[in-house]
Amino acid sequence: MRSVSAPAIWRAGVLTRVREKVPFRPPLTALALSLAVGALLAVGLFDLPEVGAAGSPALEHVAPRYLNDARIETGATNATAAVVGAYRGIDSLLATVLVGVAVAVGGLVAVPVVAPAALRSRRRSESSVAAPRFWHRLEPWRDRVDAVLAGAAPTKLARFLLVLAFPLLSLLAVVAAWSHVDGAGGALAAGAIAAAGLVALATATRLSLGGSAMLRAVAGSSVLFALAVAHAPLMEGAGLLDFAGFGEDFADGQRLGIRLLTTGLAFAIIAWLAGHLVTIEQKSRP
Amino acid sequence: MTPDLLLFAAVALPAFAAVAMLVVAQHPLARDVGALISAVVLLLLTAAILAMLDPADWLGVILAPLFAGVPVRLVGEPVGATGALLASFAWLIAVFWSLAAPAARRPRHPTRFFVCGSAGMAAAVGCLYAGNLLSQITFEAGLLLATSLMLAPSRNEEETATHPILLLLIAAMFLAMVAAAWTFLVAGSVEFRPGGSFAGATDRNVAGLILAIFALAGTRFALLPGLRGSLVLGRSEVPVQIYVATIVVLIGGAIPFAKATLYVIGPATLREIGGIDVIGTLAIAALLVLALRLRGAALAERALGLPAVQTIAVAVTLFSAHQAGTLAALIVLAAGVLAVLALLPVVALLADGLGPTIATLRGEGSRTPWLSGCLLAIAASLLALPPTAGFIGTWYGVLTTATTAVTGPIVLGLAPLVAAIAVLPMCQQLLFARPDVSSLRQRLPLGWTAMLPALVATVVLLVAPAVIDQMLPTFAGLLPRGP
Amino acid sequence: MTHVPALLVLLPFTAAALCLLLPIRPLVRLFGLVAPWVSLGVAALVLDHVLRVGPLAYAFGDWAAPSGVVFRADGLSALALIVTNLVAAVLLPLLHRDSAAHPPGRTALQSALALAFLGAINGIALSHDLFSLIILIEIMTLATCGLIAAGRIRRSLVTAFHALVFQSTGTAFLLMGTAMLYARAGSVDLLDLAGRLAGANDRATTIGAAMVLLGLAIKGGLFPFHGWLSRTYIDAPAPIAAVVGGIAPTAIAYVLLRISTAVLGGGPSFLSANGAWGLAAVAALFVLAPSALAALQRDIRPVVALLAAAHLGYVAVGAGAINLAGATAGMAVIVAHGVAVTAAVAAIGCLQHAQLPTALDQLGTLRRRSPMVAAALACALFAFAGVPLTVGFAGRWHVALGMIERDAWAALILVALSSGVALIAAARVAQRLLFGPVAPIERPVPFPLALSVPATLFGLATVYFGLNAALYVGLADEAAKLLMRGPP
Amino acid sequence: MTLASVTFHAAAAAIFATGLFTVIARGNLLKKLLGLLLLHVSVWIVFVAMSGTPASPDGATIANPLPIAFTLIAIVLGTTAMMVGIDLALRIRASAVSVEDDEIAAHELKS
Repeated sequence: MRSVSAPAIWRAGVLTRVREKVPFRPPLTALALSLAVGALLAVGLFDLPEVGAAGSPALEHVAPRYLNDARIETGATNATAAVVGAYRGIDSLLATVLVGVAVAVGGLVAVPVVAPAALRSRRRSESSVAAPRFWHRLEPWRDRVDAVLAGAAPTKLARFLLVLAFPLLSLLAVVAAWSHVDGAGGALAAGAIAAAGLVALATATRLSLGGSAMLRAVAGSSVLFALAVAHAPLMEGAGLLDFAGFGEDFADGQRLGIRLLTTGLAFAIIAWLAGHLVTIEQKSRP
Repeated sequence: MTPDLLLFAAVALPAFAAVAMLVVAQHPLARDVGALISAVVLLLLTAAILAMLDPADWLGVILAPLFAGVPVRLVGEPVGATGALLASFAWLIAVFWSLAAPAARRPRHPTRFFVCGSAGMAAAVGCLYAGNLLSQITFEAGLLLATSLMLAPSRNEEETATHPILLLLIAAMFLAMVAAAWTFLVAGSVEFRPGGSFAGATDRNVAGLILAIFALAGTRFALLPGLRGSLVLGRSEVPVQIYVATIVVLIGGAIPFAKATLYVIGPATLREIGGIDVIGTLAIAALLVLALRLRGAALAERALGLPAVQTIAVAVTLFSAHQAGTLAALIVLAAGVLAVLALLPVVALLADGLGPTIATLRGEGSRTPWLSGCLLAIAASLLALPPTAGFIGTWYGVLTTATTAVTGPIVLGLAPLVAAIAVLPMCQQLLFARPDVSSLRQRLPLGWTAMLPALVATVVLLVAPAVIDQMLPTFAGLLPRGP
Repeated sequence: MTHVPALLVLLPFTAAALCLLLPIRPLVRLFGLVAPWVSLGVAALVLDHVLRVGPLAYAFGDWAAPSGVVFRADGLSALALIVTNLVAAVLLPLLHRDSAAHPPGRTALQSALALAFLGAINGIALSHDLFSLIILIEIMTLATCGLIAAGRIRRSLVTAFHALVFQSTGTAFLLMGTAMLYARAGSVDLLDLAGRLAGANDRATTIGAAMVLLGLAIKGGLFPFHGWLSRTYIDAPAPIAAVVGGIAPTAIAYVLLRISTAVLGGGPSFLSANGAWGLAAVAALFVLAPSALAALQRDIRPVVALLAAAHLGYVAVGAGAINLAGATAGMAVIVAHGVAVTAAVAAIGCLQHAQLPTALDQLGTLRRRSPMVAAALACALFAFAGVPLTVGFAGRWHVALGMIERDAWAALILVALSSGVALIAAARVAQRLLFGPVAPIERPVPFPLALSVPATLFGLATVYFGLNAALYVGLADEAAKLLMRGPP
Repeated sequence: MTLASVTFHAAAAAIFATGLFTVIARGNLLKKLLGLLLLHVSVWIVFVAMSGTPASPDGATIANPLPIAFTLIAIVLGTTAMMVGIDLALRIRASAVSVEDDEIAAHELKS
């Protein structure tokens, strides 16, 4: 997901960029404050047990159970998946809800379409503030990159690269998902990568992917799906998120539950990111 | 009409009157009549409560279940009841003045004065009848708010002028709250009960600290002698002066302190705390500073310095708080309140007619016989000359405090001298200085109505000794008997 | 009763997801109206159960505490639950009565956010797992930001952005502190943490605790970090400002109280380490400074924002005096905060909505316009100042008890001082409200129901709860006893 | 103190400080968001560092799953906040004149 959020912010930067002002005086208080916090943090962090040191509390208290018994207790081949899906299933459920909230907020503050040309003209009118000379020299290049990334005039090279990116990224996603089939991390990574691929495709071939509304619906339904999965055990009298009853035996049910839950999370993330990026992408069309 | 109902009425009536006057603010006549009637009825109520006191068991009424086991409670007991009577009389005089005085001397914002004053009276009466420390603080907060609303006009310079007083009052309230909290931790209860709840509950140091905090809060630091703000009241209207000086500062400070010492700390603990000489020395120092302040002051300021003097005297008398001590303190308080009450209008009228400083009084006594007579009577009482109320108070005070410590009598002897510094020059100028014939003056623009409040107050001051003599035995029976 | 702690959190989320999926007006309206009241009723049931039977625990997926996530309802949780739900039940159903609060056609999304907010505050009150707590807080944050941004006012967008940046920074602090505490204790369950951190006084634990508390202070809008909250009061649509200011800081204050008292109380809390002086510093920073600033303002909105921040500071002070009275004080302050802030912010909202002047010297107009709202505003401010017979007094009283018990005299003096200053600030406003000049109003704009009703109700509540504070002080006392007993 | 822990922790502290500085000092809304991302990234680093386990004799080391799980969820937290921030910034950009704090303020004053 980091892999997606970075280009996302760059894209947003393309849309909204006015050159950042040179602060008139160095913000000393901010500097002092952040340095103080950083120093404090460093003191605290260096006091923590060594990375990978045996006998650190992080490994002593609850970790052994996850490391040794997860396979038997949850049937998940991947301890992380067991933690994310079973032991702390509520966390991933809440994370799914969080994504749903983000989707709702995104819908509430949908951006009205503004053509980059208009933006650029506006920007020119604003760019009164003097920027450092170094950036002046880079100016033409920046505009060219803007043009490509904003989809204003995608050069052939850019199109080719982007079209090429889609199958590669989807392949990567499949690999990531397949590599640890139960791995919640795998699901997340697959989701992120797939979303990136979708965006690349959308950028290259002015494909609208049904717009952001459809994707928002997908995200919402996957949130609902995850919630339903969480509530399902109530049917057979078990507690929430107690997936033991799903399969014929304990571990089997747990495994199924974990997969369903993490799938819900992953799909929510895919749909949300893709919808988000596609919205930005569409806004950037002339 | 049952006693507890009376108690409730004594608090509810002024509060209701305040709201009513705020509602009918558009109709001045209704407002003024309402104010006067409510003040009179309040006086009658407090008198009735004082009349039907019962030493055996205090009648009480619960207003609100504040915390579990610590309700807002009113009880009728002699000390508070006396204070309430005095306060309601002072309020009556203030209302009377603000209706009868010449237009120039009436409150600038009559609605604000009547509304805040009535609300403040409700709070003050509640504070005096309070059944435990928490209720006392509660009503004290109400009194403080009403006073601050009354003292802070919209115009800023005056607002800032009265800030010192407000700050002192706020500090006093929170000191009282701290003392109450500490008492709650130490004694496990904040209820008022004869003999106090401290006996054996804690060591004398903690008890002494709590007592000191109570003393600071109760005397309002004697309005910090030398504080600009304590005299700045001179700039505000006479009824406001009366209300603040007598009700808020003198009565509202001394009586709660008296109740705290009597009913929470208790005579026995008081005696083992001791340290009267420390307090006495502090009091003497304060009196001397006050004397220095008062020497060159203008007329109104001289009058306004006196509440501090009286407060100090009352506080010191209270420290020897077995039965007679409380009695003496009450008498000193009554004498001081009545004197100040009479003095403020008289001085205001004099300043009004003749001029704000002493020099302008020169030899005008012949033209203002009534005011001069009042002034003489008040001065006599302030100087503790027999047979005035002041004399009785000082007499009993000296008798009692002499049994416990040396400083007591000194303070009680010093107080009249400081008062003399404030008042005697007025009389001297007014009566014996030769009038300068160079400037011909018009006669004083004073009618009877204007002088009436002053006259009433003076008459009451004069008849007070007889009343006190009559009530002494009853009070001796009423007051909780110390060990 | 067994599943209630979980359903109280998850059902609102489900309703939110439904609103997101099927934006059918009647369905959305139904959820928006019914859900908060149902939640309030269930919260009352939980409180009753806690009082009669005892704490109520729910382990998700049947995984026991240290390795699983457990929601637990003890006295403190039940109290916070009832307070936040009380405010939410009055405010949330009125949200979409206000036209300015949501753009047309987006009602469904807004209701979804409101429902998510409801579930989040329930979860915050119930969760006993630090990490789930953080996720729930983040859900609440995003929901509030979305609600703020939904306003038609353009400034509200900027306000929402700043709220987001502030709060997300707070989240980062929280997460970092959680990481360090976890590295020390090996788990994130609150009770377990309390047990394993007891007596630990090394640098990592202390700094981790500091990070957690700092993050909570940022998210709760305590004094130096109150900027985003006051901006919200000024720029967000008024009903939303009431929701954000009245509920969110209260919930955060609850978390602050629980963590600093029950989790770090026995352990590294630098307050307990540095004793009375640390407490005095906390009091000076969180309580005295904002009160003093509030006494200097010339506009009502900053006065309310600063006084509210100062009032919330008393939670930190009460929690800092790690004793029974202090914890009780914290809880009493939380109750008072929920009630008083809602009244004050709703009253301000009335002013802004009706385009009445908010400068102190022109407040008299409000008296003529609606005496009830004016009275509510005054009562709320006096409650902030801790005046007796208002809801604020119980907290002050117990703070004083706690300080004295702790022999923290400097802090006690500072607290008394700041109460006095706050009283001055409140009295200035009240004096203008009562006696200020009344400007003639041409074409008076009617106060929106979504504001005047909460203002009046909670204005009355400030006085009622002040008159018999026994209602919640006894409960807070019980909860505090349970809290101070520490981990079993 | 092993090189690994020094690197991890120093990096985390440095990144955190940088992020905090960016959030506080930078006026540009997107820079602020980048600062937020930095803050969260440093948290992720700390969690990942925590997931290290001593190498078992057969050389195969499995990470401590709990911090990994925390990291995953924390990533969701940070990214949602940042994406919502981007939404808001774009909306502000579309409605206001600029994404500079003070310019927005000035515009508000004018309008």
